[in-house]
Amino acid sequence: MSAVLPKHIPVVREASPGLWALAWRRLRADRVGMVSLAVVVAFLAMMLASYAGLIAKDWNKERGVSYANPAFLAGAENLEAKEVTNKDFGTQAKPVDLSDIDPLAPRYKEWEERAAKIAVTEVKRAETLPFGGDKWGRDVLEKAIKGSEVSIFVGLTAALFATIIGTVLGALAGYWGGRVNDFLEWFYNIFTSIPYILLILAFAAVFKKGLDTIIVILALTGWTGIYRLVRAEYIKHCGREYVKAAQAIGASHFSRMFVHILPNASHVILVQLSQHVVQFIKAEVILSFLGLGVPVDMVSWGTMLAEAQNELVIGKWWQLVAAGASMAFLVTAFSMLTDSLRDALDPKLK
Amino acid sequence: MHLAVTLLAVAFLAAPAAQASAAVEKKVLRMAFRTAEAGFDPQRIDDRYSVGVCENLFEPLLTYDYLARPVRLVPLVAEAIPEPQEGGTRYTLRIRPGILFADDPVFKGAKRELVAADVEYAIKRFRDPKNRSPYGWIFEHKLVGLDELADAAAKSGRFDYEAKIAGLEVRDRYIISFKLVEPDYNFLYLLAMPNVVPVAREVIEAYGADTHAHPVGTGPYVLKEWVRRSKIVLEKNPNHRGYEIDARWADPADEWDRRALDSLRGKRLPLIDRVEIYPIEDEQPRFLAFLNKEHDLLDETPFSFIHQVLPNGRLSPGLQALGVSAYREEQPEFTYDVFNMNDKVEGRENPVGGYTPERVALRRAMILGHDRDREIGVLRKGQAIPAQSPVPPGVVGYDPAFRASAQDYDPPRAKALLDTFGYVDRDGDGWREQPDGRPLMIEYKYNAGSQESRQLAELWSKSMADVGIRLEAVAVQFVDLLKDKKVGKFVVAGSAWIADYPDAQNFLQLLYGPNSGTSNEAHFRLDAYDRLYLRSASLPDGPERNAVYRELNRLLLAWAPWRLGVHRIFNHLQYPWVKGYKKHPILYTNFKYLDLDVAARAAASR
Amino acid sequence: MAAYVIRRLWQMIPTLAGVILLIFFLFNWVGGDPAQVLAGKISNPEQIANIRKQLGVDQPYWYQLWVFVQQVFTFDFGRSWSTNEEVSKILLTRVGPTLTIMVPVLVIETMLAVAFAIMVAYVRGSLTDRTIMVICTTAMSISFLVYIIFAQWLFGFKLGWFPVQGWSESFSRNLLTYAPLPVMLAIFVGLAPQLRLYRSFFLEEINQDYVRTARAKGLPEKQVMMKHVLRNALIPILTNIGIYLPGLFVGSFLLEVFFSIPGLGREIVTAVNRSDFPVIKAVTVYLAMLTMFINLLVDVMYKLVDPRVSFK
Amino acid sequence: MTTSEHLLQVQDLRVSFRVDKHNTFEAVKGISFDVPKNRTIALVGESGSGKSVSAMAILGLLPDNARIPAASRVLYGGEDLLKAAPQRLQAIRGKDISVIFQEPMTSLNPVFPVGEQIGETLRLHMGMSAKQAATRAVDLLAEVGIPNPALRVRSFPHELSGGQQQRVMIAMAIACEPKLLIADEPTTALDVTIQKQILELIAGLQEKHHMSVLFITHDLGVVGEIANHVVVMQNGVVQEQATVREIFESPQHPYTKALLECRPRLDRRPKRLPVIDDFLKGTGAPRMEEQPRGLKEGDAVILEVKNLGKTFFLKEGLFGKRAVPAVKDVSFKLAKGKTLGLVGESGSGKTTVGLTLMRLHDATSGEVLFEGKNLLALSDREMMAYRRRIQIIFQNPYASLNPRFTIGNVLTEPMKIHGIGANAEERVEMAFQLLKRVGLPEASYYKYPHEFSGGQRQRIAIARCLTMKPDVLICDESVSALDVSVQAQVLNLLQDLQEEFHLSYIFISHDLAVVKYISDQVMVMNQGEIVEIANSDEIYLDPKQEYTRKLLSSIPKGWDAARAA
Repeated sequence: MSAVLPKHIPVVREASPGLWALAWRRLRADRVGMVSLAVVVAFLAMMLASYAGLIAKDWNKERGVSYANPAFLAGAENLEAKEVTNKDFGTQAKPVDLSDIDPLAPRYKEWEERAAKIAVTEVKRAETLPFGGDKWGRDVLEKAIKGSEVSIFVGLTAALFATIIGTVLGALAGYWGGRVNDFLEWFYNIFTSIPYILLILAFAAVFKKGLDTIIVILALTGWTGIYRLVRAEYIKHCGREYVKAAQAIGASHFSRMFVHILPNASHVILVQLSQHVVQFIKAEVILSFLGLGVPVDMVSWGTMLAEAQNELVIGKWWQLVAAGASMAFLVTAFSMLTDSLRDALDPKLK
Repeated sequence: MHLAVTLLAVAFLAAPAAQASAAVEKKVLRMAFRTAEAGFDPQRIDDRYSVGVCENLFEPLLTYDYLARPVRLVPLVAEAIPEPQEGGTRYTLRIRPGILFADDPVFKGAKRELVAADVEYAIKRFRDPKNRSPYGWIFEHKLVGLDELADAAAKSGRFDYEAKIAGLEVRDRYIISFKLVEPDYNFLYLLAMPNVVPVAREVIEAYGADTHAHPVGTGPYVLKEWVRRSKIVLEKNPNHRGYEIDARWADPADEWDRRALDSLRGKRLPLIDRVEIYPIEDEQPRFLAFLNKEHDLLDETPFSFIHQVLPNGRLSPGLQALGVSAYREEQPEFTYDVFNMNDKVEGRENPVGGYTPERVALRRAMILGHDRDREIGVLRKGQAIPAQSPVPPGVVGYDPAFRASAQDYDPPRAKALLDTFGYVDRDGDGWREQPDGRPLMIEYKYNAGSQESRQLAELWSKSMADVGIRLEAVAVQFVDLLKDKKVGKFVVAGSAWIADYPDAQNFLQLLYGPNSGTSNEAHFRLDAYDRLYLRSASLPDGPERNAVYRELNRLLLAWAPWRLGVHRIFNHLQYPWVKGYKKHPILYTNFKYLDLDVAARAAASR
Repeated sequence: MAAYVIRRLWQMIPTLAGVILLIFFLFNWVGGDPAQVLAGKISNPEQIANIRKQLGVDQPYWYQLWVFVQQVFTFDFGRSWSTNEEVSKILLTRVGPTLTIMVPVLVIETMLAVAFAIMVAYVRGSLTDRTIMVICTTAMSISFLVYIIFAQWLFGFKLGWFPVQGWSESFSRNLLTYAPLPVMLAIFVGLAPQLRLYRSFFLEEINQDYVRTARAKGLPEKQVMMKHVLRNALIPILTNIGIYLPGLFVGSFLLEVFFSIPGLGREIVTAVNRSDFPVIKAVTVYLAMLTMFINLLVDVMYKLVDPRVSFK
Repeated sequence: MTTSEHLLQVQDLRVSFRVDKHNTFEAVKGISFDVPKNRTIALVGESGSGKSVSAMAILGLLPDNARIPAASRVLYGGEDLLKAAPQRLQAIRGKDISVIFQEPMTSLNPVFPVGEQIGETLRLHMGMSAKQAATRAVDLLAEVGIPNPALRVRSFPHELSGGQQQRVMIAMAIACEPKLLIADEPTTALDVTIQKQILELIAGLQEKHHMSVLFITHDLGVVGEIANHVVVMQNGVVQEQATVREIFESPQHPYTKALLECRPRLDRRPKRLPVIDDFLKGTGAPRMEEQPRGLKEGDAVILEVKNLGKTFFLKEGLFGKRAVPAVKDVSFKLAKGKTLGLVGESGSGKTTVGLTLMRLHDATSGEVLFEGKNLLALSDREMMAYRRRIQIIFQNPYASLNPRFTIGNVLTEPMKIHGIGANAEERVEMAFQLLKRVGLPEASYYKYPHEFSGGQRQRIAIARCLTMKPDVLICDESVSALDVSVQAQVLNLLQDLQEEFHLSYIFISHDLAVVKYISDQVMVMNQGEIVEIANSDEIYLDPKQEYTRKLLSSIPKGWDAARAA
């Protein structure tokens, strides 16, 4: 049997579905799953569109009066819109003259001339906005869209990192066992013996504030569950005969860990990933409430809810509803998709 | 099985099953604090709320009259207001004999009379390094011999309370005389501060580290119960001699004064038997607790709910029907943003620091570009007045004729100023660069834990974007913010100051050069300012000193180490069964002057 | 059994050491400087240095770590840096209110979740099952924050069924007056995920062979579910409660903040915000120890529900 | 037999399962058979024949997605059980008709003592008090032959051995003196010696209690020992039903014939086993010459194992570890081109020997000499060169192939690792060749393991080994999980390959017939130690050791006219 043999390349290549293809087929048959998937994809598309600046680009523009009414409540009285600035306070007095001590005095003239040329444009603020306005008169609908960008981004990246940490550590512990396992279990025990919320707070207290920090905190505290499952998965698969067979044919440790076992544990990892996205989107809200979150020139569902905290009492429910409902909608869809994924990906159900 | 687990958990449960004593016909006042207290050792605290509680537990030598406006010093445990002697460097007071401390096991059943030595002891405590007194600074460089004593204690680790110093002279059982290092005509204000109060040395020493929980004073109330950060209960001090309302300084034209006098005149104060205070930091529950009549008072109505309470500036019909009244108070405080005046911040160039015309221009332009109107209109719901100088109305040295147009919101002038000094957008990215072409990026630090701080930061960010300046708001933990401001690790940051005593000096010292790194967070150092400040400190109240104050304020405006914010207006709400209410600008609480119509409350709650 | 318990206790030592290291690393290395908070609104560098000295934060790290370790083993974390209260006293007084809320939550929630779960597991696949699952998923998707804000406004204020917030010194009054609304909220939020989880436990058991045996014996469905399936499903449920128990002591700080409950959760948030290291360290170390003991307790209790477990 | 003598009549039973919204799978396609009174009737078939489904349908114990059309009937005393109300069925289950299952371990509730589980039936159907039931449970345990029954009633299932668990199941089943006992593969999971005891127990109880037994099994050998009447099923239909004598002596249906002939027999060793196709095509069993087996003097030794030991450690007590020796001091030689059979019951250490000698486990002691080199002493790198030369085929065809790999990947991976084949094309070419060689279509190259049956997967596993051109092949229970018809094909393939490539086999199995058939030499293991090694014919004809004799006597003998008479 050597190279002299005529080249004999494949006969008919029948379409042969792999497990992923089969999983996709099963998912396709699941109506709830498909609807959820559509919703999730729609949200992702919305997020990308907003990121690309196609929609909600001007979310930060103050289009309306403070707490502008939603369009369907056009007539309602809006006390908040009347901005009392007390601007006239002290105007009876003559402005104090600084020219004798002012380091800028030499250029007063130039300054005044330039100032005179700059036109003052008065913006007309709308009384109503499609779904109402926030404190600054920004459209809450646009805010909710723009907020999805940060919330989903935080959820996705943090979940991705947590999954990577959990998967790598879990794979190491489950595959190698022994000392490696002992060490990683020790590490795991440390993280799990501190109640989760305390752990988050402890991390949050010491890190600088910002979007990246939220992601880091969530990833650093959220990997434990994934680690545990992946480890169990690896222990299970290490005992499986196909892995023994791979060892028997001389496949390297790396190959066994990542080429052989990883794809077979991937359904577990994928389901965990999607579960953690949901969990982290919810966690972002809490962290934002504690002020540990998103920078001021960005908006997330969490910051919206934190703002909306006092708005219900003054009758301005729309920001609470806009952020709460968008989040609930996405998270519900995502959770249902996770359930469907779990069913579809589970090779047992074949 | 799970049942067993829970049973076990129930067994763990520490159930304080003590039944509340039935408060039959007792006058119990309930209210909330918006911030948690720290403790009640008067020399070891500085927050308004803890100090506010101490106002009721202890008595300073002097105090402020309840009704007089502008505020007026009156003697409390001292017999009279002393006159300055020796050119404003000596003040001698005599304590009224027969004033008793509240009972405490430390006294072993004996009645303990207040004496001059207790005052001496308390003031020394401010400088004992062990106490870490946050108000130690008020007696720094103040009393002859005290600084030396403190320095010695810092070295030896033990404060020598026995040592006699010339600055604190106990002449006999009741007479104490203070000798100042240099003239200070505001010194008596210190003696009226609610934490400059005599304490009994044996009590302090007996309780050691626990003095916060065992405040024993001569005040009209005693601390009955204290669940930290959640409940403070005061009850009448049976040893207290009682007060009477002083009608002399009341303004007969003032509705509040009239009502207070009507309900309090001729009665032996205090009238409230028990005060329950609940620190509630979140606005919604604090507000709703008042609306639900769970509380009798609402101190400082949160700005968010102002339009619910005072739509169009008048009390809402709903609250009116309940008989609620709103007390509008311009507090002697102001908010401001600090520019770091140092050239470098953490080793990097500080774009807003320095005294060159460009940097002055940048700061001034930022001030002009900051939309203070919206700060007041949107964030403060109109419950603030734009500050023209750091000195709030109602404080001695306040000048109503001082009008600072340099602090007004004026974007065209801001842009023009930036253009004039070369802060223009050179690379076309929409943001202005520095005059030498380097990028301009300003960092604003704010308190991560406060929604209000976040909104102020948001406003900064928006306002600066409008004039083309890129500003990045950075959230930091409250603790870190304090530290960063002190050591100059910031570019721009927000601050606020409330009067310790009603004199402009208390505000203007914040820019005094030698105070850099302590109260002078801007690290502002201007010789002209420092010279004028020292001069003002040695002058008694009068036109001459006011002229100096005016000059100080002008320098502040010209060099712009601060953006002046606002003087906030607070609205305090009371149900009609709370009688005798009036808010004092310096003193935080007024329980001892209140009365409660228990029957009316019972009727309303039904 | 005794050997097992001793071995487990022995194994806690490295974990505890790890917790100590982690906490120490976080707070002494990465964390902020508490001296500034304590210094008040005006203070000069000398005063700060003085405070740092008193707190011991000027000592070398190894020394501070040593002090920390000593504190752990003497159970004496000294006093809170911000309030000067004894840390142990803080913890003791705060744990009561937290448990007053969380114990009813745990009990009621577990009972409801088990009852509902066994019900929907029994009718698995039916419309009822699917409807309940969808409701659960949706209920889980709304932020806790929204629930609290809304419920406090609606039930506390608009309808006035419960006090908006508050706490008293009377246990019965707390339990009957102040606790119901937060407890209800916590149950409402916690029920959905528990229900889903327990349902999956029941479904897992329903597919086991022994259930077929029980049916083959002629047992009525009710007895199959309530005796055979329930008893076996209790094992994972117990594990789940074990995981949940340590959290009981932290409580829900959101509830505690909004309803002014002077519990441990709120205390922790405050301590973290004020960099009150003694409190945080104590809470963390004690809770970590407690967690380990609870885990041990749960494992020992396994023996009672699962005869297959042996203490090797 | 008249109708009245029929205890149970199954008429046109059809069962289908809903797979998803659009697809159903018909598992039973209209079968009919009768269960006479006081008789044992066996339902025989390979996996997927629908035998268990039919039995479960009788008592309504099918999963939720099963559907039975209205036309199907299961008559019990004139009553159609398929249409009975749930309460009625509950009354019948466990009382009139009871069941024992294949896996006694999982079929008993792990959290209740066995006495409680038996007593539950008694209380339910016999109206006994708890006390009465407990007493009766002890009697029942005694009856099914559990020693020390008074103590054992308080045991939990996991505290009992597999055989005892099955006895408990039987005790539970006969507790209410049922008229019919359905035994669903009750001995398949058990070792052969235990199997014998259980079969004897069931037979004894059947006689004693005058009940009928519906015995479901895949093993005709067992059927011969226990049944009076046999129903042969294949793919959901009944192919043949007759008395046991007729089935064994004059099978009518080719499938029945195939089942009887495919299984290796102790008394014959044809070069090639007949396979099912031989009968279905009507060609009948090919007459084949006998294959000579046995070791001859001077056969070259390829592998020598000396004093191999393997000990596992379990954590115990405070810091203690308990040593559990799995293999103790095992020595043997493997001759080139020959087969060494390794038999033993579960726990005998036979699989551990296989895994240890190819370093899939680390040995505790001993040497494995391959071409004079001690494999156990080589470094990983040095071992690499020998790795490919000793290969293994595992028991479970469903677990031994990576489900995410195409067959192409499965086959080319080892070649890549060992640098076999000059380039990718050549490897692909070789893969095709091997697929053909093991009798699979070339298109298999692109498929995934889940698209293949168990037998096909085992062929793929063999092909994978062959890619490395090994010298020694360890077959670890490689045919045990396969149906007899498939088993024959795989055994034939293994024999052919041995001849073609001069492979040496270590053939590990619990099935004595298969080992006898394929081995030159047989090594019997018990509790980690070698009991006996000898040429295969010798060992079967003349076992030297008591344990070997016991094993051999437990093999189901099939139909024995003498016994029937």
